[in-house]
Amino acid sequence: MRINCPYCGERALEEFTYRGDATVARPTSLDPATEQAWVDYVYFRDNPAGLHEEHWHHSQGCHSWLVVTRNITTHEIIAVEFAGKGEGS
Amino acid sequence: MSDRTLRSISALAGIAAPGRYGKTEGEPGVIISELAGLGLATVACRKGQAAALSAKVKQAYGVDLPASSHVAQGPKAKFIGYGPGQWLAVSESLANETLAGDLMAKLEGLASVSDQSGGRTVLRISGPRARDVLAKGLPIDLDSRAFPLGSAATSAISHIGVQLWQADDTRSYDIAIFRSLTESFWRWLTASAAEFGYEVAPAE
Amino acid sequence: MSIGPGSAAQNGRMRYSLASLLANAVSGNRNWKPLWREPEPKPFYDVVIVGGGGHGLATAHYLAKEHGITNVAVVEKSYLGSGNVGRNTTIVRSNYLLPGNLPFYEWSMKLWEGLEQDLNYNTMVSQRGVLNVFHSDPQRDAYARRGNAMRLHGVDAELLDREQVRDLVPFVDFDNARFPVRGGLLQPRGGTVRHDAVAWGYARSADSRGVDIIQNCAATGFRIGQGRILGVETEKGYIAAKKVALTCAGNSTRVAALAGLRLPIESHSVQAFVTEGVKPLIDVVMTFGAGHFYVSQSDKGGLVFGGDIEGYNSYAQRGNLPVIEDVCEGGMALMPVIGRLRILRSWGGLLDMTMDGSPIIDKTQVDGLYLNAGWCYGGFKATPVSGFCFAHLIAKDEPHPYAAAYRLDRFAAGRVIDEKGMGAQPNLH
Amino acid sequence: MPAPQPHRLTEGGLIDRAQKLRFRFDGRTLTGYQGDTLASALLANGVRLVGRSFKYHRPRGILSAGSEEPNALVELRTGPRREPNTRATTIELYDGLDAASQNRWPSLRFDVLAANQFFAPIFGAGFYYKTFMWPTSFWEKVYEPAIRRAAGLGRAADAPDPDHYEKANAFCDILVIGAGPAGLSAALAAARSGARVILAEEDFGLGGRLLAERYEIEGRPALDWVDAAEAELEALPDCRIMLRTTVVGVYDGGTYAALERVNDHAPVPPEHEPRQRLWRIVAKRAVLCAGAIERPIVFGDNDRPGIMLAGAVRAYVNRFGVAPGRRAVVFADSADAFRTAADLADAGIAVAALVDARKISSPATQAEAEKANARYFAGAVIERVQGGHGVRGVTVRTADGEAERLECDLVAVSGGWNPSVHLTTHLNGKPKWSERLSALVPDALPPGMNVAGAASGQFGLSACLAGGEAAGAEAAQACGFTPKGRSFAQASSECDAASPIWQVANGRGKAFVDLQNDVTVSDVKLAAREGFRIPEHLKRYTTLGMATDQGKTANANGAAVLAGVTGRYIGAVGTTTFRPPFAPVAISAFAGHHRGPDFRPARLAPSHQWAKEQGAVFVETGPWLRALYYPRRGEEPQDAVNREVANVRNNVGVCDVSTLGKIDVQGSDAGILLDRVYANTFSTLAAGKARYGVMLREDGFVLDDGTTARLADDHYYVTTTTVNAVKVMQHLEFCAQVLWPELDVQMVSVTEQWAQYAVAGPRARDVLQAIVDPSFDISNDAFPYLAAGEVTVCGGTPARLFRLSFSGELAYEVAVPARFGDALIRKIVEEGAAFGIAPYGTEALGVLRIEKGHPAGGELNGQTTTQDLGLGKLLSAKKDFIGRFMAARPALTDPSRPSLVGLRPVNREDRLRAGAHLIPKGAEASAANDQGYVTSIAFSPSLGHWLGLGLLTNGPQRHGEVVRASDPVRNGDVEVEICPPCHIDPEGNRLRV
Ligand SMILES: Cc1cc2nc3c(=O)[nH]c(=O)nc-3n(C[C@H](O)[C@H](O)[C@H](O)COP(=O)(O)OP(=O)(O)OC[C@H]3O[C@@H](n4cnc5c(N)ncnc54)[C@H](O)[C@@H]3O)c2cc1C
Ligand SMILES: NC(=O)c1ccc[n+]([C@@H]2O[C@H](COP(=O)([O-])OP(=O)(O)OC[C@H]3O[C@@H](n4cnc5c(N)ncnc54)[C@H](O)[C@@H]3O)[C@@H](O)[C@H]2O)c1
Ligand SMILES: Cc1cc2nc3c(=O)[nH]c(=O)nc-3n(C[C@H](O)[C@H](O)[C@H](O)COP(=O)(O)O)c2cc1C
Ligand SMILES: [Zn+2]
Repeated sequence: MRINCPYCGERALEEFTYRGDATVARPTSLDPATEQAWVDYVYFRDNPAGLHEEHWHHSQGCHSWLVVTRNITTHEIIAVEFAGKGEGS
Repeated sequence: MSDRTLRSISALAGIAAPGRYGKTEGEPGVIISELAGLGLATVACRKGQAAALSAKVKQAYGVDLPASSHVAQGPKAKFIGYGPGQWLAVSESLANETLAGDLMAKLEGLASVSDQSGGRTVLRISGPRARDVLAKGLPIDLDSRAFPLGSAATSAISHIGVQLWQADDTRSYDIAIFRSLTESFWRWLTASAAEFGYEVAPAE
Repeated sequence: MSIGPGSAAQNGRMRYSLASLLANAVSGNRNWKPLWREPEPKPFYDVVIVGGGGHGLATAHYLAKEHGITNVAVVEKSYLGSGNVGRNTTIVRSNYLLPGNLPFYEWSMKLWEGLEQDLNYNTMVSQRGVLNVFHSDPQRDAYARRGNAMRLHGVDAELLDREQVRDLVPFVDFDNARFPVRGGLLQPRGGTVRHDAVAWGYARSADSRGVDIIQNCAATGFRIGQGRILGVETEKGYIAAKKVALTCAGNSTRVAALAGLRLPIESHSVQAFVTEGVKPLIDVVMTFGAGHFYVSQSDKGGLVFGGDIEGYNSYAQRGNLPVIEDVCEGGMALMPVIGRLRILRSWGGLLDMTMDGSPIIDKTQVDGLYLNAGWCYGGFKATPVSGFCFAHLIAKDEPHPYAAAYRLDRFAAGRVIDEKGMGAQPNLH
Repeated sequence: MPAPQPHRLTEGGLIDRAQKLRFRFDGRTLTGYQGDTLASALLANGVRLVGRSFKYHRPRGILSAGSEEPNALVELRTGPRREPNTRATTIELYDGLDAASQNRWPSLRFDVLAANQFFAPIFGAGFYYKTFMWPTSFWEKVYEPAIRRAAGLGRAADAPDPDHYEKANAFCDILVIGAGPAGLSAALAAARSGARVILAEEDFGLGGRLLAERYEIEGRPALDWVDAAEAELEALPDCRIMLRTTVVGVYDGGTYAALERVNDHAPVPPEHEPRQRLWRIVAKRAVLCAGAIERPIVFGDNDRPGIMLAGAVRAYVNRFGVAPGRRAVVFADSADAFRTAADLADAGIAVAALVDARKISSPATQAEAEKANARYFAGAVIERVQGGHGVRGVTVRTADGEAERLECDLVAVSGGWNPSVHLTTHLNGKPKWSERLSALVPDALPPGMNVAGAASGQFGLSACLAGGEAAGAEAAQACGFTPKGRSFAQASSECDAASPIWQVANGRGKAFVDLQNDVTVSDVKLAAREGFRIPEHLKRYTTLGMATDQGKTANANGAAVLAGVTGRYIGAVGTTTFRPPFAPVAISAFAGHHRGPDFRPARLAPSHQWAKEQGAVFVETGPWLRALYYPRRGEEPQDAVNREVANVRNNVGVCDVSTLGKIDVQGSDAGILLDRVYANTFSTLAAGKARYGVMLREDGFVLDDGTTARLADDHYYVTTTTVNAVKVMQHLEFCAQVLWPELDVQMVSVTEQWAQYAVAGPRARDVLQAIVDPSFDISNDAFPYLAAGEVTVCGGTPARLFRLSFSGELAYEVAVPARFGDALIRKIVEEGAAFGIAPYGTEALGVLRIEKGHPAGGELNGQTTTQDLGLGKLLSAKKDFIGRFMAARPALTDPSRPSLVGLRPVNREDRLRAGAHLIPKGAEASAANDQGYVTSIAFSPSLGHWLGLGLLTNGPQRHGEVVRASDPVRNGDVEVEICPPCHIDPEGNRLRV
């Protein structure tokens, strides 16, 4: 697999570190009532057999966190973007 | 009190003796030399200061900060992009820690600067087979169409993180590696260069 | 002559024994019968098991044998045993650390030890020993903690020093290594089992007890009414059922999603490798403690080995180069005598990686829908006990004590069973 | 004196007769020529019997002339270089080659286990599943060892592989796989357009089948065309020809793995050169021109030495100038194969007959027969084979049912050809059945790949040339190049559709489907009878196609036989899956440089060289090598550690702590970010101060700890544990980039920049005063405990100074740019001598912290909470931070969780061991009574006995209680007293003086 880092260009798989589903959002409230939201955020995943938005870290390159849109059945990569708004840091 | 002062030593001390190694027939395919005493510092743009920083760097160092992983060569220092809003500044004239000091003074409030001059070993790898040696570890296409003069890259060779840029239009490359990994890198480099025959030049 | 215990009603199905083997040899092997029928699905079953892998087939076997529930179908989307049961590296062991796991996997070892008799099928349970080598004092202490936990649970475990390891595996690189071997944890009763035979043996036994095994019949949906399961939509039509049990390994989230369930699971690919066959070289199962490599030698002579999972979500059932290189680097670091052996095939499997690295055997919020999932890269060894406990859950509607910790609510509650201490990051387990 | 080569033709072939090479087979010295393979050289010497089969130990010879060879596997080389199962058909002959046959005892000609075949009815497919079950214990003790000894062909080397291997990366626009007519045309078309092309060829010469055939192109010998193509490709600047290079795997993103056998054609690799090189080729496009593999016909005793694929026979005659036999019979079911007769006849080899399995007699083939003055049998088959160690004759069943016996020592067989689709399926593509070819052809292709020539089912030469050229041009276009004009070379040899007979019905003797795994027609029948009715099941039950050749010559016939016995249309039975590698690859090649000490890089601390000079013993900690202790001459390890510890407590010691992760966190919001990633607060930390901190994972468990100093309002210096450095950096970057991108924070690792030394002990300040430049006041008032700041040392060297203590003594950590690290340690020791300074290693470091009860590696194991570690009070209630919400869950705060305690042996002589479990006194050692375990231990020279830290249920409430530390795996069981974790100076006075 090769990931086209928006900063470094297309690079080999082993330069990157995988984190997981990028669509889960960290809750902002500490209200005990939000427990389910926290549990979903930390533990539960859709894991669809198709397009998957996921976090990768270009750990051997520019250290940007990326959102890669990838078909996890074919490994085809559809899009790669910085996870942080535009600039990595 | 010069006797109290600390002597700087290269991580290659005792490892890389100048001389000719590997295959001995013919011209050496690879020439390896250490670039010692360079000023090295990382420069990271403060939030919202991109424009101001570029302007300041232009004015102070006479270069346009590259927006991607390229080298911008200025009279006093070169700036090498290694990540969004991040550059490695390299200088011969502003040697060692002086570069970081200079940058901190000039870029105050615009960028976060960290001295790295003590923590890297920088090697220049040249000679007709330089690319072939690098190909044995570097997963990056160094063909001039893919990696023209002025290109830079951060990657890994033999499980060792490297920062690499093309030094000049001859096929020679400068590689910065973490100081603590110098010996391991050297083992890979010399094993890979042996079949071409290599020469270790005295440090510059 | 067979001296095996005559296992329960092998109705019609011929028993295997040296005698039957000889008898058939003379008659030109013309009288052997199929191991399983190829029935069309009936309109209704008491239990439909979705997934004809090791766990699904074992569940069917124990439902019939232990609970007398035989109006059962196993629907399998591909061919029987096409999943991970047919592609795993066959290691069985119970060298676990945590109380939630130990009794469960130890019961599995006990079931393995009697499996051939139980199934009247030689699954080649080979208790050749499982050796985990370690390379540092902290690692030794971690293995001591584990070995002691095993011993306290009545599981066999021995902590070996460097010389004892050398006696077992003299070809290991003791002298020139980046991470020298300092000793190992040995479970003598651990070993390997002929993977395909496990699927076939359970299938044969379940079939002989009346279970319908229906291949090429993927479940495509579920009918649910007032929160209760009614049946399964399949490629071969709708099948009504009192209870539906999911044993879909790497595909659990996809199948569960058909019933509206969301799981703490990611699917990951993992590769395995086999070399050309050679005369006996390594007699134990061995794992490397300073990298990702483990190995055993199959009875056919090939070294069967593997390492880390690919590390990114995948349903592709194959891998990429970095892991292959990483695994072979580990192999060469541990035992450089294998350098000139050639890999003749690599393949991949599909894993349910959970958020704590431990499995799930539980009811779901849908009445009558039961879940058996999340086996990560270690569920083959659990095949008998998983089927045993899952059958108990389905039959009795309450968890078997051995599997009591494998509940879905443990994640929300924080009662995770995290052997590696990696947290909610599946690819690190 | 080696024998002459009785079967070498007097002329012809692509071998260099001027270069005679000597080699040994089973101890016999023979000769061959440059350009031979071991197989062709053996045949030239009249050696037909080269091995024994897997199960029945049947005599076996040479079937093919390529990497699909199932039979002719030998042990090549000896000692540590021994390579079992090496295909005689692919290994290039070199002077001094030494090979031995396999799987036979006592000798190749007489092999005891050949008796196995008489028990074949018992040893049928899967027989072992049905027996060996009683008594259970016998499996490991008796049956399995016997089976294992019998299985496996060759023997692995008995010592580490002495050769050097390497990996390399290559990039191109277009990768052409295979250099036959199609591949060469593809490469020409692509390279002419200016694209960067790599042409990879498994063989040691270009040309593919053209090397083996007597084809013509444009009216001239095809080999002239090959030479011209090679010359032109060589001349093109951006075309790279890689010979002896097999593309073994297709991976995601246009990545191809290829194995270059750099020096397998030499006895040992020349100095400085690798044996093999594993290429990772990244290509925008690939053109697969891997050709086709001929398949045998299944008939009784079809495994006898002397029975050979027709295409291989032509290869041995035309390419190697060898007569594989003296008198041949050609048995085939397609016109093309009968060309073999002409090639044989023209080489002066007698052709007894052409046995044509096709129903209707073919005038063309009839003519071929007459030309070769051979007899022609239409609609006939070979029913029996005479000869054991080699064919002596065959019995032909003619169209009208007559049986006729023919003398011959060579049978050239062809059942048609299978396109080499293997590489098209590595990314899950499945091939499809072609009715026209009666073979599987590529269907869904990997992204960026197209297929040409025989691999795509174009069997005619002209079609291959045209197809290759078109595919090359298409690929060039796709890469943005404009192909030059087309050439449309015309060529001889076209070929007809195939109507294969697959197998000879009711023949006599064992009819083999998979030669290497000894799978016969009756095995397939038995499997089908037992319900294994699809190829995937058949494969797993009979092992058909699972040998080193992966059934390249067997799978198609297997499917055909299965179709026959299950009464299905062959196109419908399906196939098994091809997986990488295309041809077996040595494990060494995938490891390359990374073995032994180079398995992984070793990070060396700044004081490494100095420590080595001191005779330090080193230990691997994460990626680092650290000094474990510094033994003095004749000193026992434990004594050294005791001395180092005592010296810190009584005088002063120095320890290299540079390996801790160090991160410069800067920016106006740096404090805010740290507040969110640490459980405790850092925004309130005053500049010039340091603070201990703990960070959690989002699931509430502890991730890491360390001290962080605030050097300026907008500059923090964060340290992490050595082992978690990389993980924590990634975590911080995630927080800064993804969770809170609005914050003005920049962070960079400065682990390498700073050589950092802990100077600890009552005399620490005295030492530091001699190091830190006088302009800086480091007195207790000016620089109290937890002070931090930037100073200069030794006359102007910039440095960072921290008043931190892990040991509980008066202590500092001083950091200088790493290039001064070596000098600084020497200076510190020099200046410290007066105060009795001695270096201490990680072992002493551990003892010191255990005496103080600081949690570390053994406790920060990813399974513990702040409360477990007695750090609960650190959790700030004022703010959100990573892990706060989940850390509050009852299961994580349950007071009965095992939590941190100190341990000391009731009997002070007793030794403690980490990993022992804690059991209530008097209770039996059982799971039910397991209440925790010992996490870390140390012998405390300060107290004169062993000490431990442990995690114990309700620990903090149980101080004073005595429990058992049960350690069955080391037969240990000692009574220990629960006490507070901290044993030395609990009030912490010493570190504040
Ligand atoms: C390479 C590899 C090595 C491994 N090594 C080991 C090891 O050494 N030791 C060990 O203990 N474990 C090991 N494992 C893990 C082990 O193989 C699995 O945990 C275990 O096999 C899973 O249980 P199973 O046999 O029921 O799964 P499977 O055999 O995968 O059964 C699941 C079945 O469900 C079917 N299915 C999926 N979706 C549907 C649907 N919609 N409808 C119908 N059927 C469906 C699948 O086709 C499949 O046949 C390894 C796994 C792999 C991939
Ligand atoms: N008459 C018939 O029925 C028939 C059938 C098939 C082929 N043929 C003839 O064979 C020739 C086919 O030409 P072609 O170019 O398609 O195939 P080819 O067989 O001539 O060449 C294929 C080449 O690819 C190489 N190769 C295979 N796999 C490889 C891999 N993984 N990596 C590197 N190299 C690899 C082989 O060593 C070979 O040199 C034509 O002359 C055709 O007429 C005839
Ligand atoms: C323990 C074990 C041993 C294996 N040994 C071999 C072998 O000797 N030869 C072979 O071709 N494949 C072998 N395989 C791999 C299978 O051929 C096949 O790749 C695997 O079952 C996955 O199926 P698939 O490749 O069809 O997807 C082995 C698999 C396992 C699990
Ligand atoms: Zn990048």
